[in-house]
Amino acid sequence: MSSISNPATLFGLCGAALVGIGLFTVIVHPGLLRRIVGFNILGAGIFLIFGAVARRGAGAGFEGDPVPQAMVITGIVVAFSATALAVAMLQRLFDLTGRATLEPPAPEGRPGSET
Amino acid sequence: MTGFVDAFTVLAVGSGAIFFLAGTLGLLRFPDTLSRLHALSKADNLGLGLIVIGLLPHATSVSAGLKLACVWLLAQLSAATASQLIAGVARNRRPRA
Amino acid sequence: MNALLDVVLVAGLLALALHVARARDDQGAIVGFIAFGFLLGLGWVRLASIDVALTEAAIGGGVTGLLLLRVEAHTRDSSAPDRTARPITIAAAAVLCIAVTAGLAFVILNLPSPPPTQAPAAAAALDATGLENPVTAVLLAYRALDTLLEKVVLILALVGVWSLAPDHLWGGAPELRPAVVPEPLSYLARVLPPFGVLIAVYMFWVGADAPGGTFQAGTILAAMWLLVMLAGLRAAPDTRRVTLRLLLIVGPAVFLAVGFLGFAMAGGFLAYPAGAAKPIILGIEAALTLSIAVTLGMLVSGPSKRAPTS
Amino acid sequence: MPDFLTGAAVFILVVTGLGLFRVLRSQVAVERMMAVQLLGTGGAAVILLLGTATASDALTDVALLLMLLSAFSCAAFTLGQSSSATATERAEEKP
Amino acid sequence: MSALANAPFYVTTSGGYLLVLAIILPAVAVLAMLLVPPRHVARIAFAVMAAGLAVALVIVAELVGTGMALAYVVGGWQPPLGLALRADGLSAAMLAMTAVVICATGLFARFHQCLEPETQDGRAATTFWPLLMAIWSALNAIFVGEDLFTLYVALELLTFAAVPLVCLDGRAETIAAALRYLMFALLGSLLYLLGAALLYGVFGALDIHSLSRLDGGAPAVTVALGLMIAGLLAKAALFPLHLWLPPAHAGAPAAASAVLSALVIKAPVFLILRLVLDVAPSSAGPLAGQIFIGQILIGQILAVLGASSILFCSVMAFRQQRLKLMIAYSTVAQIGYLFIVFPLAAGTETLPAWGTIAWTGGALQLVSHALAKAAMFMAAGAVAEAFGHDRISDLGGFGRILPISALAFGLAGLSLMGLPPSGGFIAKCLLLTAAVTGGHPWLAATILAGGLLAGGYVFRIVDRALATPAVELVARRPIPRRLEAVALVLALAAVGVGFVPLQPFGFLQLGRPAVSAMVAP
Repeated sequence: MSSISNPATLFGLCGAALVGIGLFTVIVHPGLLRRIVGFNILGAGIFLIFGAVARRGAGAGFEGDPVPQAMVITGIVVAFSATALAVAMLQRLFDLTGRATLEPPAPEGRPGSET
Repeated sequence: MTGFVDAFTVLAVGSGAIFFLAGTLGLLRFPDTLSRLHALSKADNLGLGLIVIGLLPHATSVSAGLKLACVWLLAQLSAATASQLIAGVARNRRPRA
Repeated sequence: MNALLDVVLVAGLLALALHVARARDDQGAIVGFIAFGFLLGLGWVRLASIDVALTEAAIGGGVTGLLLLRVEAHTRDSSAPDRTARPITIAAAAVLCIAVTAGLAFVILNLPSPPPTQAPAAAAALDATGLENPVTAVLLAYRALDTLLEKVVLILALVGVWSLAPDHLWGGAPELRPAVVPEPLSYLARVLPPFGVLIAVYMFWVGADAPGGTFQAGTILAAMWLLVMLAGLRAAPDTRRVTLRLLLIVGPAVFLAVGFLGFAMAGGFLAYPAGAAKPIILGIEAALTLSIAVTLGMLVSGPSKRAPTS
Repeated sequence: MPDFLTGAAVFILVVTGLGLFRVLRSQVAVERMMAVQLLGTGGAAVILLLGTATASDALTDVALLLMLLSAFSCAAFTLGQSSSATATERAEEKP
Repeated sequence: MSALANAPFYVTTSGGYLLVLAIILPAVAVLAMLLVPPRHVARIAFAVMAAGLAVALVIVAELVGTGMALAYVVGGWQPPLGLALRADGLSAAMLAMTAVVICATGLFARFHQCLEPETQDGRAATTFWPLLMAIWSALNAIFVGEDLFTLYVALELLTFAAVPLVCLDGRAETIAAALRYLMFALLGSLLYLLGAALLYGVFGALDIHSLSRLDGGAPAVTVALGLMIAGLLAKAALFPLHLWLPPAHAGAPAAASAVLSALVIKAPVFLILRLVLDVAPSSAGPLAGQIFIGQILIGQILAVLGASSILFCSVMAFRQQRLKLMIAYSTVAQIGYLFIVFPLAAGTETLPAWGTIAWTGGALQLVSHALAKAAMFMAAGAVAEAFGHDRISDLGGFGRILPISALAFGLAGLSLMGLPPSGGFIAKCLLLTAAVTGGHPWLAATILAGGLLAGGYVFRIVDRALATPAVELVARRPIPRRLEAVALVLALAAVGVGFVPLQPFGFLQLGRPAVSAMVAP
């Protein structure tokens, strides 16, 4: 059991909490834009866990294990690409339909639903 | 000598921190958007400037000192344009709101 | 004192994340997210990962913010009312998320001690690369294949974004400039880029031996280019222009070419000849910086909005 | 000395955080963008203090980057504002 | 640790560079396609397809010739610091299958594009090629990658190539379907990455060989593997995470649907297989004899989900009104078979997983479904192209106008139903035998019921094809024979897989510790 006052552990736990918050936003929020932001929070939490692991691995004159640090940089790039693609698709969906959610348009005039 | 330098740093950084506090207080207390903006950008920039001045004697090399100065210069530039931009939007919005 | 700083930072991060999750409107959430990105940069400083701090500040606080704010402004008047999830769904999701967080916390608190690490291996191999920044060595030597694939990912995302243009506009230019450019913005777009380019070149140059490197430099260049396009000082280029396409692929192409040359000169794909590793890596980085800048800039600009000029 | 500098950093961080929450909770959209300006300046100050406290030069680069991008984000935000404002104006003029 | 410090596990073998080529050639094609004018893009694709197919076949030949796995240490940096690529029998089979399906899809797409010369250099036609090449590169990287982080990057590459393919036609419905797909896929990759972070924290390494040899930290490994597998399940569209798949696969252009349903969906399944067999501490680990309880539990859960997929989605497929939606639901059902392999192939002390007949059955199901499903989607594409719609009720008698497509559909259907002669028959027969002898009667019942349901939905279409409609069906435009022929060739290949002998297949065990060696304590 490592001490919580250790910065690596503290930020690792922060990462765990961010993963939870991000996941909740992604699952529950109806707006697509907010979900995309939620993915970014979720990603930030994962990267912080990588960061905690890297910080713990300090040694050989380095203040952290460089391998997970490099992975985080690659991960940030990939997450940004994902955000850009999602945003472009959202914008196109809005241009075509005028909505920014994945819910089908309001259930007006669906046969049989009136009764 | 070190004692003098340290005292200078403590003084400058301390008063810089006070300016940051003042900026936030202004933000919390002032009634309207424009005066809040004013309080924020003026006070925070002064605070940053004082901190940079306080840290300059501790710079390990000329280039490090130069970078410190650059940070402050950029802060000036960004604060000036950003507050103008925000103020511009705030003015446009006011009749509507 | 340091522990207090960490606690304040973590509290701020969590509060901002909750604000993002619960804010009523998207704009508030996005501004909260940009602030979150800045604060996260501070967190990475505390984790002694300056390379990541630079990347996070540039991407999370900068370019992602612009991307999200643009689409928020564009879709602000979306017609469909936001239907909130049913309480049972919310409760189930909450239980799930708390369980995940608890599981993660359990693992993090019980990570093995002494921690396993590749730091000694990375340090031992550093001499062969001639670099002094171990993160750059991981990215461009030890695990160069990952980096190469990641560059293909970036380009592919751009292909995907471009494919969303309407048929008749495909190959044309995206549009960033608003109908009215406020005066301070065009002032900023004239004054800031020289600073930015200088900082980017510096960031690239120190990257071999100190924190910084190709991705951070490329992101700054992209931000400056975007600023110029936003202020309307330069129009965005047609997406089918050959110069643009060349700039896009020059980085990955040089990377690949060096990889294949490794077969002939160093006995394997992506192997560097002994003694010449550092200049070769710097060459790859220079090309990559350009390509990253152009790719990120075009990714944020989005699909084409104007018909191609011919 | 390092302890004093770190303490100053904590103080500025807390003060900035307070301001941040006031701004983020604001109903006026424009005021929210001050958050970025606020955190840009405050964050740069904190990083500079930490950099001197731990004698690591590279932190100045982070501060530089933070300032550069806070100006950039601010521009992006106001742009979203004005473009949507003009868009609605145009929509009102049409009929 | 001392065992690790000895001779490195990954040594570049003679044909190892072929693995690099398999990943890099399609990536080179993506870059080249960005540079050349639209009319040359397809030519680059065909050149690379020929080269890539040759590389895949040479890899298989090399493997058969040497009887050993191919490996390549990239840049000479030994894992776990560096990266390695490795192809054993299963990987090589996947590489070959991928190359065949990609090449067939390329031909089909080209013939299809030739139908409308005016849009041939347009947005959708031109964008299709780099996306196809990127899918190929990503799949090959997933099949031969040995580092969990490389696999993450490859998974994301696959996502970013597959999602734009779904909405290539630019209609609002397909963009909504693609966005939903993107959401599930991103969630899946992030959960996978999260698990990888935990594994690195526990072991300080991410290459599969190091992970398989290290033991301890079992609870942490369970959390990590649980997250990774959950994420991959979302990508693999296993029930109940399948909701995104039918609209996405049915809405995509025919050639894209073929690739998505046949290949893209297999990548996460393949990774789950590797995680469960190679990373989860098991009988093959240092604690020989103690079968890890988590592995059995994971296997049982996966099997229950797989069985639910088979039953629920087969019924859904039967109830669909549109041909492409029916085929898409059938994909979810057929993927279910791959998950009931896990408890059936659970190895014992004397017989490792890859020596079981269920292992061979699962691999054959993977390959034969890929071939059959690609053939089905292409046949459906030809039908939709000919009549301008794919409403099943209005397709009465389409077999008279498109006999080749109807034949391809029927032959591919044999594989889905598990009737001889077909690859699906051998696969399901092996799985059924494994279920009966292994004491899993409920799985045996599921396999049989799934076959009957598949028979129901396939015969419904075949019946339509042969029906005599009241109103004569008229083709909107003539469909060239070569377009239909591609589907038929793939369907025949799916039938051809049925002629492998009914026993554990030696090729699939190449590169794995020999069965007899495992008996030693």
